Formats: sequence, C-alpha cells, structure tokens
Amino acid sequence: MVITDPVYFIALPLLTAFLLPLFGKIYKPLIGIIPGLVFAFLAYISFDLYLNLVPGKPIIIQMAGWAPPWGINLVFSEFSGLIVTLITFLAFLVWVYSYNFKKVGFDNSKKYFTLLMLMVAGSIGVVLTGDIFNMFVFLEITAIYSYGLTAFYKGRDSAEAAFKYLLLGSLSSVFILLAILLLYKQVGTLNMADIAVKAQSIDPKMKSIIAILFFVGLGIEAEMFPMNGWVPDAYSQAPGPVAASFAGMLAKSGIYALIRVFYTVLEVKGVFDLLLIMGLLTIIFAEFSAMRQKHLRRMLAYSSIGQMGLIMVAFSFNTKAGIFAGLFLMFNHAIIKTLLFLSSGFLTYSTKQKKIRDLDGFGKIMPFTSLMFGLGAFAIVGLPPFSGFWGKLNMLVATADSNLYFVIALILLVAVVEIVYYFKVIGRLYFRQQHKDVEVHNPTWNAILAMSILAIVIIGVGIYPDLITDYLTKATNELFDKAGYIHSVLPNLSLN
Amino acid sequence: MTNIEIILTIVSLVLLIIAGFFAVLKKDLIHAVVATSVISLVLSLMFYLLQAPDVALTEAAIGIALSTIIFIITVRNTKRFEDK
Amino acid sequence: MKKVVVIGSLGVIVYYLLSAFVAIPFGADIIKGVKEFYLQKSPDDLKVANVVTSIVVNFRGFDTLGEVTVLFLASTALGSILYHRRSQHSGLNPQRTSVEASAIVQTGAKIIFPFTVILGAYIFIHGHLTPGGGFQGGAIIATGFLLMLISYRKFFIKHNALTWIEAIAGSTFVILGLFGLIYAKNHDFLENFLPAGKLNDLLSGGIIGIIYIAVGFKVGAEITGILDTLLTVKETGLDPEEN
Amino acid sequence: MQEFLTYSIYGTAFFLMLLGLYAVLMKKNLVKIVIGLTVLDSGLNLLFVAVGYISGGTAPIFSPAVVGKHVIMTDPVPQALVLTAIVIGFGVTAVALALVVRLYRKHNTTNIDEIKNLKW
Repeated sequence: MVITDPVYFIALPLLTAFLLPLFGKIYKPLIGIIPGLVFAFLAYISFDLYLNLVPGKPIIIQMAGWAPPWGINLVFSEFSGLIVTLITFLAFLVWVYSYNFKKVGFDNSKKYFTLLMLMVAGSIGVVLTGDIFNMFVFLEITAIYSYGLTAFYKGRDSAEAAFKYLLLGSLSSVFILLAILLLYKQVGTLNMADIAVKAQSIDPKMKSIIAILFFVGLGIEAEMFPMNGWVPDAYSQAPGPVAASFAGMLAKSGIYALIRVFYTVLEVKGVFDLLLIMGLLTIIFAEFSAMRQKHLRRMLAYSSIGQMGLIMVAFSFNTKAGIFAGLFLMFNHAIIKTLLFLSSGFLTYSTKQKKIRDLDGFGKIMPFTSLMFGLGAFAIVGLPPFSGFWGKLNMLVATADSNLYFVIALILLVAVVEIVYYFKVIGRLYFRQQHKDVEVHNPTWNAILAMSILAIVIIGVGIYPDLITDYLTKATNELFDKAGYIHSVLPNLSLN
Repeated sequence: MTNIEIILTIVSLVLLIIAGFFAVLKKDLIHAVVATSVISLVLSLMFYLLQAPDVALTEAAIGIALSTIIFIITVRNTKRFEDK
Repeated sequence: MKKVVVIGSLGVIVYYLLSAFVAIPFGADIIKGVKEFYLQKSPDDLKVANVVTSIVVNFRGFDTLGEVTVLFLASTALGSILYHRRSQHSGLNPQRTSVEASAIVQTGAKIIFPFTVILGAYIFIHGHLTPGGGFQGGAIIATGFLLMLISYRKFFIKHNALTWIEAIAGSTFVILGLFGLIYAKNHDFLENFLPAGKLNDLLSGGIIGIIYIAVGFKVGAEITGILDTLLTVKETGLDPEEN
Repeated sequence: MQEFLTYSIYGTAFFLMLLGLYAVLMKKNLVKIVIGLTVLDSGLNLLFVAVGYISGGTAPIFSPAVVGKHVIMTDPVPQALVLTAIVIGFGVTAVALALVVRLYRKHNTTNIDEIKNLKW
C-alpha cells in the first residue's frame, strides 16, 4: 500500500518543485515534462484511492508516527478525497494547456511550473489536513502563490492587484492566527477532531468570538463579500491558466476550509445565518457588477465570485440537500470556470485591450475557442443539457426544502442577469462584423486537448448526471456526519 | 518571575509602545524602519524573559537583521520620505 | 473624520478581542492538552532535549515542510516579480551599491564573515540541544552573506551554487520523510528511522538533527537568494519594460 | 500582580497590533503600509508567546542541569507556532517589498493616491 499513500499528494509536488531548477540545468525541456508526469501520477492515484474508498472508512494518515491528537494527520475521506481528485485532475489539465505556452509569449516557464507545483501541494494540503494550524500554513502557501503569480506579467496593473491582495491576505492570516491561538488556549490541542470534541465545553461568548475571527479570516480566502475587492483584479491580471487555477483550485480550497471549520470543528449557533446573508450579498454584488464590466476577464471574475456566493448559500442551509447542491455547484464551478478561463486566455490574447467589444466576430476566425467559450457560458448559466443545469436545479430544490422562497426568487433573478451578460459576449462572438486589425493566436494542440476534455466532462455529466451524483451523495453524508469524522480520526476516544 | 524580570518586562513594554509610535508616525522612512528594528530588539528580549529562547533567536536573526535590511534596500530603491 | 471612524471601530474590535484574551490570565497553567505529551515524550522517546525543536521537526514536522516551502515560494515569487530579461540589459552589469564601502567596513566584514557562518552552522547543528535550529542558523548565515554583499561591490553570489544547495537541501527533507514510509516502525512520513541515541548527546534524536541541518542550508540559501535579488534590482529610473 | 501583568502585556500586544492596523488602513505610503504589517505581526507574536507563558516555568529545554528534576516548563506549542508565523511573515514582507519596488518603477511614486488602481 506504500504507493497509494495520500502523503504523496503533498510530498511529491514539493519534491519536484525543489528539484525542478536542477532538472532544468540537466536538460531544459524536462522543466515542462516532469511536472506533467507528476500531475498525471497524482491524478491517477487520486482516482485510484477515491474509487476504492470504503464508505465510512476514510484513509487516515498520521505523521511522524504519532497518533492524531498529538501528531498532524491527513484525512482522505469521501468529501476531501472528492475535492483532491478534482484538484489533481484540473492541475493536470492546466499543465496540458500551458505545456508549451511559450509559443504565446510566456517566458520564464521554470518559475511558472515551480509555483504551480507548490500551489497544487498547498491547496491539496488545505483539503487533506486534519490539523488547524497546518491548514493555516497551507493556506499561506496558496496565498503567497497568488501574490507571486498575479504579478507575473509586466506592463499591466498586475502589481497593484497583487499588492491589494497581499494586504487583505495578511489581515486574513492575522485573524486566523488569533482564532487559532484562542482556540488552542481553550482546548489545548490543534487537531480538528479533538477540538470538535472539546469545543462543547468552551464558553459560548468565547466561542462566538473565535467563530467570527475564523469567519472573517477564511472569508477573505473564500472570496466572500465585502472582502473580495482583490478578486477581479487578480483574476484579470494573472495569465490565463493562472486565473483558471485560481478559480478551479484556490477558491475551492478556501471554501473547503470555511466549510470544514464550521461543519466539523466549531458548531456555533447563528454562523450559518451569517453565511447565508453574506452569501446572498456576495451574489447580488458580484452578478450586478459583472453586468457592468467591459473587460472579459473582469466579467468572468465577478461571475466567479457570484458562483462562490451561491455555493456559500447552499452550504448555509445546513441540510443534506443543501450540501449536495453545494458540492454539485462546486464541481460545476471548478470544471466550467476552468474551461471559461482557459478559452478566454486565447480570446483575450488575440485582442489588444481585452475588452468585450474587441471580440466582435471571433466566432468565424477562432471557431474552436469561441465554441468552447460558448459551451462554458451555456453551462454556467444553467442551461440543459450541460452539467450546470443540474447544479442549479439541485440548488433550487434544496432552497425549496428549506422554505426560503425569497432566495429562490433571487436565484432565478440572478440566473437572468447571468444569461444577459454571458449572451452579450456570445452575441458579439457570433453575430457581429469582425474588426480589421486582429492578430489571431489560434490555440495550440495541447490547449485544444485540455479544453476538449473539459467540454466532454461538462456534456457527459450534463446528459448523465448519475456519473457523479453517487459520489456527491457519499461526500454529503461524510460531511454531515460529524461524529463519524471524529470517530474515524480518534478511534480510541470514549465518547462519554 | 522575579522582581527584576518584572521591572525589565515593564520597561520593555514601554519601549515597545514608544518604538511602535515612532515606526508608524515618523515621516522619514529610514527612521521608521529603525524603529521597527528596535521593536524587534525589545521583542526578542521579551521573548527571552518569557522563557522562549528559540523564538527570541528567530526574532533576533529575522526581525532585527534581515527584515530591517530588506526594508532599507527598498527605501533606498524608492523614496526616503513619506510625503504628507 | 475618516481617521476618527477608523480608529474608533478598530478600538471597539480590539476591546472585544482583549476582553476575550484577558479571560486567559497571564502565566496561568489552565489547559491540559497535547503539551504534556510533548514535554514527556520528547526527552523520553525522541531523546531530544529541546522540546520546541522536537515539536517543530517531529511532532509538527509537516508544518515545517510547509514553512520551508513558504520561504522557497517567496524567493521564487520574488524572482518572478522582479524578473527582467537579461538580454535587454546585457550592456551593463547589475549594480548594487553606487559607492564602495570604506576600508574599515570591508576589513571588518571580511573578519566577521567566517565567524557569522560558523555561528550559524553551530546553531543549526545544535538545534536539538540548545535554543535555535535550522531557521535561526540559516538566517544568521544569510546575514553573513549580506554583510559581504553590501560591503563589496564585486562580491557576487553564485546562483548556480545557491540553486544546487536549495534543491539538495529541500529534497533531503522530503526524501528523509519518504524513507520513513519504508524504514520506520509505523511507516509514517517523517518518522524517525535512525537510532535515537542518548539525551543531550550531539548525535541524538535520529533524523531530527539531519532534517534541521537540511532546513538550515535551505533557509540560508533561500534568504541569501532573496537578499541578492532585492539588492541587484536596478537602482534608479523607470524600467523601460514597464511602460 | 498577575492581573496587572495580564493587562499590561496583552494590552501592549494589542496596542502594537492596533498601531499596525492603523498604518495599514490609513497611511498612504506603500513602504509605511508594509511597516504597519510587520508591526502588526510583532504584536501578534508577542501575544502568542505571552499566552504560552506559565509562571515559574523554565524554557522547554531538557539541558543536563534540568534532567531528572521536577521542573515546570512553559508551553512549547505556541513557541513552535510563533516560529512558523515569524518565518511566514518574513516571506510575505519580502514579497510585499518586491511589489513596492515594482510599483515604484512603474509609477515613480510610493503614494497610494497617485496609483489609481490601488484606491478602493
């Protein structure tokens, strides 16, 4: 069983990242090839582990030979395993897409791949770890990755965006550290399951202060309103595949941390109401901002924030249907937004100002990329037969279950808004005369491959949603079953 | 804590507050950077008093020396004075 | 006006936080938790005298791997942020200081430099016995290099060497951890698989000492790289590439 | 005495954090903002170590003088966490300063008001 240890998800990318400069010295093309092999291997073992997971028996890995309350542990369960599988799969596709990105003006590939490996390790670490401080360390890795890669391109406003994000990220880490310190001093442990057991005895006032600190700190990472001023800047300034990795992997690990802390570690009354309100505000703010955007990337970024808000609302119901819908939305958001960002990478690269009105008539000159973008847009607004439809449908069902009818009205309204601004772009792509001075950069074969795989997944799940519903249900059960999580991490614990 | 340690602690706390004010309010950035270095120095003493020699050493090496120097390099590469 | 609002709201937040923290009296030993276990197991099982070291490298060794990664990430990100194509500046060598430091500074730096490096090495080699360890030792070594960098205009760091040290030290950490999967008793990542030795001996603690030495090398190389990148930034004027 | 120390040490730590936050939120100079971040971190580190202190405790090191005797030791866990926090803080500071240098090279200023995209 050595070969399928979850610790490889973190150890291997780190090892490769450390050694990558040396590989480059031996033989240059290795810089591009080795990460691909590693990502392929990780994707393979994550699928393997996930499909062979016995329900109710998550894989618990202890570090350095110390059982969970004392050492750090990794938990590969139905829920965390699902997210890890998603991340490794997307990481592999992002690699396929950017393998010879040099052809479209992307030098400095050694640093790019090193940073990408570290980010994958970091976001998988956030998802897998069973230790609250360890989670903070990995969140910090993903944060520094985003500061560095947001400022990757010169000559744009990238440094401003990165600096803005850096300030907010530092504040968020201060909040998280304060929360961890208070929590440690109350329960004397940092293990999440152990905290969950002992948290019942914390004074409620103290508990609510800890919860608010976590809420603010993790909310910044999960792109929650009003702490998400950095998102549109970061998404629009970063290179295409990097923006895709933000949406597909970073945002996922941020929201995972938020969910895990409030579902498993700390049970605080009222926090889900807060999450519902903030989620709704996030949706309203983001979708109406997206409508006013002139830049394609900024529009996509605001739309992405809106999706995150929808996911928060879904999780705030604290019901099984809600979690299921939230997981479906997370899956959709990861896959579809990655496709949208990857295809928009080539669209905006061919325009000078990256504005939406520069895209007139691209449907004729860049048929494949436009098709992919159109497909992504149809999927994200929730039209059948794409996977986005099922996500939205489940969301509506879950909302109806919780008797929140005004939320249903809001979701439908937002869907209309989404249709308006996405179709505006599609209209320009297909039904306008093209401008004269466009310099077309057609996608390379590997980019076509990456986008096609994503499109196949979107259509496949759209036509036959049972492909994933089974796994999502299992993940839902795992997340909802707090006692089961505690019991599997701390088997010797006698629950009084 | 013995009496002398308590006195040292209180003196350090006062110094920390004064240096903090200097760091935030000084218009000359080099002075402000030196004030942050003083914060680190006093903090390192405090850590020693609080029986955390490991942290004291880290703060000494990173806070006093390296952090300060990267600030000074940056100030040299940009502007020295904060305008109004 | 804005100032008053900001300070007022910050004051309220801090007041609440402070009230939460005051509930934990200073110096009181109120919690029983993992620390008892660490204080007992570190000298008994791991034979590591410095409990902070055994927590940093063994009990919570995974954090330290993340921490090393953060520094590595910071130095890589720094490189990519301040990166400029060499070809455009091929005419001029990167310049550091506009004036040469005085002879006294130069001689002083030359004398102090080896001692600084030895002190740093001492600190990370004795990380499991005395206060300090890889991070502190590495930082001190970097300070030594910094001294040379600012006093000699022509003292250039060999980037090749830095890359090699970083790569080898970093992979030593991970590979030692992976060896734990095969050779150690419980087959865990980062588990000690070497004999633990005797408490307070230099050769005690098994892989803990080795890992801290690797951390020391890696941190030293990374911080030196960060300083070097920041120092060789072109000094004045706007970068032609930026506009 | 203990109460006085509680209030004064925690109070100072929070005061430093407040000063840092004030600089981050109100100051216009980029370098000053980053200085604010380090001051904020300093306060946080002091808080961590102070919370881990146990009266009468020695440093958590089993040196030959201590082995075999019954001694109280301070809590080593917050110390280990603070070590991590300091190193992470240094990394973030370095990245922030690199960004400041780049912003300066582009806009020839370190004032936030003159860099239009940084307003919010």
